[in-house]
Amino acid sequence: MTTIDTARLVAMFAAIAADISADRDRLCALDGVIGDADHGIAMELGFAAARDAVAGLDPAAADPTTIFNTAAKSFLNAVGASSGPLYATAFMRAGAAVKGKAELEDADVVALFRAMAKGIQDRGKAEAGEKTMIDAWLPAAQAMGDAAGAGTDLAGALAAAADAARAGAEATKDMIAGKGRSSRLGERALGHMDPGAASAVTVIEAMRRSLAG
Amino acid sequence: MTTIDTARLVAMFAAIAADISADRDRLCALDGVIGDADHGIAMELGFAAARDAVAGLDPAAADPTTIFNTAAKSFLNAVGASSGPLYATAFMRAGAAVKGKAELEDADVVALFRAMAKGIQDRGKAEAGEKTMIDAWLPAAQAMGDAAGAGTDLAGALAAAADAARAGAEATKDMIAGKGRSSRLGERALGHMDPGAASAVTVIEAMRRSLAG
Amino acid sequence: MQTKKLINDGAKAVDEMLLGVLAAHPRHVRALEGSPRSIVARHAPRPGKVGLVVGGGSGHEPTFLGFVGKGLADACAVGNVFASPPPDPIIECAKAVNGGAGVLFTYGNYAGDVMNFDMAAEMLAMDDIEVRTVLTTDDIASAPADQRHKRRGVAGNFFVFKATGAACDRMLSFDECERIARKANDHTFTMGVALAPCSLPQTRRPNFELGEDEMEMGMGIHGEPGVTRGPLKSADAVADEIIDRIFGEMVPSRGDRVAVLVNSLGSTPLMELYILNSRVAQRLADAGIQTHATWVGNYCTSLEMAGASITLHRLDGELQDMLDHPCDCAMFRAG
Amino acid sequence: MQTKKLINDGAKAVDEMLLGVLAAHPRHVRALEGSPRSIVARHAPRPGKVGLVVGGGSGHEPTFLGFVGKGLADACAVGNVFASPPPDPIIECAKAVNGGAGVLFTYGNYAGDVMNFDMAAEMLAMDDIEVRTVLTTDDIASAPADQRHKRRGVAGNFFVFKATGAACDRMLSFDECERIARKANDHTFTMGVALAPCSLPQTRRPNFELGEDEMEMGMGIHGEPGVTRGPLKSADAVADEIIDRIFGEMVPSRGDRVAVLVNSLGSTPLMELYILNSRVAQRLADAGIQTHATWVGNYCTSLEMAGASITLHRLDGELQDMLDHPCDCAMFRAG
Ligand SMILES: Nc1ncnc2c1ncn2[C@@H]1O[C@H](COP(=O)(O)OP(=O)(O)O)[C@@H](O)[C@H]1O
Ligand SMILES: Nc1ncnc2c1ncn2[C@@H]1O[C@H](COP(=O)(O)OP(=O)(O)O)[C@@H](O)[C@H]1O
Ligand SMILES: [Mg+2]
Ligand SMILES: [Mg+2]
Ligand SMILES: [Mg+2]
Ligand SMILES: [Mg+2]
Repeated sequence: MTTIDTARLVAMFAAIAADISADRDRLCALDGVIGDADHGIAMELGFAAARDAVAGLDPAAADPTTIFNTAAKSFLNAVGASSGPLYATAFMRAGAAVKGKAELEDADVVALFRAMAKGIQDRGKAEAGEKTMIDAWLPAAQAMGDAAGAGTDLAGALAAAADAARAGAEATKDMIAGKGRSSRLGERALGHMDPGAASAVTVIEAMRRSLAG
Repeated sequence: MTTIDTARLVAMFAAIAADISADRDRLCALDGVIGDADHGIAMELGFAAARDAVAGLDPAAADPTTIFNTAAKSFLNAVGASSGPLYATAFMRAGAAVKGKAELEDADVVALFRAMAKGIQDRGKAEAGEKTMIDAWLPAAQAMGDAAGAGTDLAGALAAAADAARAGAEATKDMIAGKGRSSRLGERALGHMDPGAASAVTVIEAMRRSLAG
Repeated sequence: MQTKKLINDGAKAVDEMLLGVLAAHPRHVRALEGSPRSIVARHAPRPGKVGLVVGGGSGHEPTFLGFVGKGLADACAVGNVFASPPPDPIIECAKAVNGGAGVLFTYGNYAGDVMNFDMAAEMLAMDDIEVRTVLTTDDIASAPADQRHKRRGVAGNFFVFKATGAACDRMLSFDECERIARKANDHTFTMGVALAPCSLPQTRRPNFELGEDEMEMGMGIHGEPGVTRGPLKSADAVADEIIDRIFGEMVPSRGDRVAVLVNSLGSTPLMELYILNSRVAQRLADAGIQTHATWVGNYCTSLEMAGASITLHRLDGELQDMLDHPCDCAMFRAG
Repeated sequence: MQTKKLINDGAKAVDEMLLGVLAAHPRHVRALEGSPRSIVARHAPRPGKVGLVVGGGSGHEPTFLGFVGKGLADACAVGNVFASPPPDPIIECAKAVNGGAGVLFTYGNYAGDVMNFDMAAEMLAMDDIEVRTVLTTDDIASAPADQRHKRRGVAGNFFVFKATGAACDRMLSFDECERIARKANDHTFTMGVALAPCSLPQTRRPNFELGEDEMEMGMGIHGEPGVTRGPLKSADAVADEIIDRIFGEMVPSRGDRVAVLVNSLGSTPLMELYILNSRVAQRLADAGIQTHATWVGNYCTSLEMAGASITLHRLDGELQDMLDHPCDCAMFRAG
């Protein structure tokens, strides 16, 4: 078992930023169908800001909590929108969950996912099934905890999380929205994937690649 | 030689209105290239108003002058624009040229064309070659006078006028505009027929059919 | 193919716009030093006056920042295009306009705005600045009447801001200002229709698709889908459909008084708006409703979207008083 | 396929628009009985005051009729879309606002308008109403500087009307009003750029074609072609090109004062206009020119055309005084 140091976390933010940027136009198009067409822009802006901010930290002085808090603040200020407070809260909770650690062990990564999902939920008050990013983040965190509890290694648990996120995002197509812009659409939202759930898959997949050994 | 009574003149305005209406979109398109795309609308409006106004006159009481003056007024008030004063003046001069006549003889028709061309020129101050409707009306009036002077019958003289108008309109393609909206275009107006000259051909052709016994 | 825009760089559009606003309206607004997305009225703060902070995404100009000035909003927190501002500029706005009598946040009811403004309010509470929030929820197309709290805030913002700004300008108490803001919102009913999409400066792609002869009733001001899509109707039919729905909620009686806003979503020109207004005026007259004032033009836009919205603001003596109160803002004057 | 418009019938669009205008602005304007295309200010006529009549084709709203009101134009003769009004409504306007001190006609320099207004003036002369005419010729793209009299009047109308209206409102003599109108026009320089066409309500077809990434510099306000067509440029490049051309004519010196108008041709939104203005303001500052006032928005449109124009109005003490003179019109207020 290798541990994850701050450099790996910095690299993780760079990886997320790159993948989200590549995904930008698809996310805007998804948001265009049931929202205001800017989700890809918000996510790209947010993760670019987070990437730059954490890359600018003194690696010697920064611990994981600092990394996550820095990401939270920079993401929030670059974005606003819905994604800003949601991801900012996710990262602040992630920072709190790994408080005091110099490097992250497997169990910390599990805690991190759980904290992020919880943070998004606390901030946005969305329940599962309301067609939001929560429908990717909750099952991902759940699957990760289950896999880890069943003795699966980190790579396996992360893969389970990514799979669960994908399935969760897919499932948003059959949901009527209870939160966010599309909540005014009623049945017209049916058949369309929630953009926030779609981007959550991209984020979680990038985290998987970065954190799995 | 038959004479032209007021009923024939009323019918002539109906004929012009019908042909101009059928021509509306082409005239708008021509005006769109070097002007403001509304020439077909103005002409359609104007001749529809003239047609209705002269049709509303008491045929027993109306003489040709009344017909033309009524057409002038109704055309002008329906249209404004450039075409309004130009055609209104043309008709007022036509009315003056046939003053006192109960019916028109061949020579009156020749005078009518000359008066209309002169009216347009007096109102708009355009010279031949400035890429305006004058470049159809002047040669038409000239050809008509020449033909009549050479002893051609009315039908022949009207045909000569229509041919000259067509040639004149065609020639506007090679002109740089000196009057009207397209006069700010310089060389960019080259290659495009003047919409007012184009509509003059339609008007003159409808007059030819109506007046050539 | 990208849509055409007179911009330099999509990512810089909002900040460059703000430079242009500050250059054009130096007598009305300033940006806070160190917080360029906080636009504050020249005259603010005023001791003892409730501060009014509005805000939201960019792209709706003159909403929101155009309503900053004397007699209306004291400050505006400016977000990215169609995106709520983050808490920081909101916090700075609130601090800058705090006159010690409390700060009112009034903005459209969108998840993103609510989260960011609430975060700001929480942080301000730690600094002992009391903040209260009144959400605008005038878009009757966005939720049933019994779920008014779920509705979006759209062009009717204008009347809510106007009434609230007047209340604050008259130095009414925090309670009174809040009450008037809520009442103004309760008295405001809007519905819109879209004919063609807009495009974001960063993507320059149409943000939704509409068939060549289609329109969308109930379209939101960010291109969010509305309630129904159907063939393009005449101006009278559109006005009738909107007025019928508004009357269904407002339940007017003969002798009622209203103010009217016929608003362009961006590229629909004044000619079409006034044609709509001619029908609106006729419907109001037919119903025996008195029109106290009418505004027609670009008040709450969605960049260059084609379409319009109609808002009725039902007046009582108090709201009429607030509406008639003079204001002098960067992009709006009245009274 | 037809373009989409919120209208009922293209042939009735102008008259229905006027009904909507009258309904919205009853305190500012009225239509003359029997002459519905003559829109007259509520306060007019005023004995001893020079009457100011403006007018032109519809489709440029708020130009021309929106500038009718106290302190600006006394009346507006309204034509069909992009078509001069005929003499009759012009004559009725002149009669209605004649205060015995003469009537000034001020309008854009187009063949159609000139013929119709001149016919009206001739007929008014028979009624012993003295009329003088000042044509606006601010479009620097439409003819070389030595043929200023051939130029079109475009958005800079705004400043010429404003100065002239102020002069008339101050009860200056006919000579003085005319002199100030001519001076205001001489001090006004505009150039525009178009990104996409508009369409007439009667045809609902684009009135010109532009390539997907093209723009037209010097576009007229009726879709008449401009001076050059080329690839779409950045806002800064467009502003620079226009400002360079205006500076070439205006020949400013450090310390000069100007007023600025950044105008949308219809569908170009405020965000883009303010981005343009940010560059304009920078260019003026760099040249040591003081900006006395700036207006940004829809002032002289071409229905829903996409594009913008920039106008500089060079001030001296007198013109600044006229500009600052208050006015209160149907669609415009200042001072
Ligand atoms: N209350 C909420 N809880 C969780 N997620 C939410 C909530 N509201 C919105 N979202 C998510 O945010 C996404 C939209 O984000 P974005 O487009 O960036 O913001 P905005 O809606 O402000 O334009 C939605 O697809 C949804 O997944
Ligand atoms: N001074 C003039 N003399 C003669 N014809 C003119 C003059 N000015 C314009 N025209 C004619 O008017 C035509 C345009 O008419 P129309 O489109 O109805 O008016 P507008 O230019 O006002 O839109 C031009 O094609 C030209 O033939
Ligand atoms: Mg969005
Ligand atoms: Mg024309
Ligand atoms: Mg958004
Ligand atoms: Mg025209």
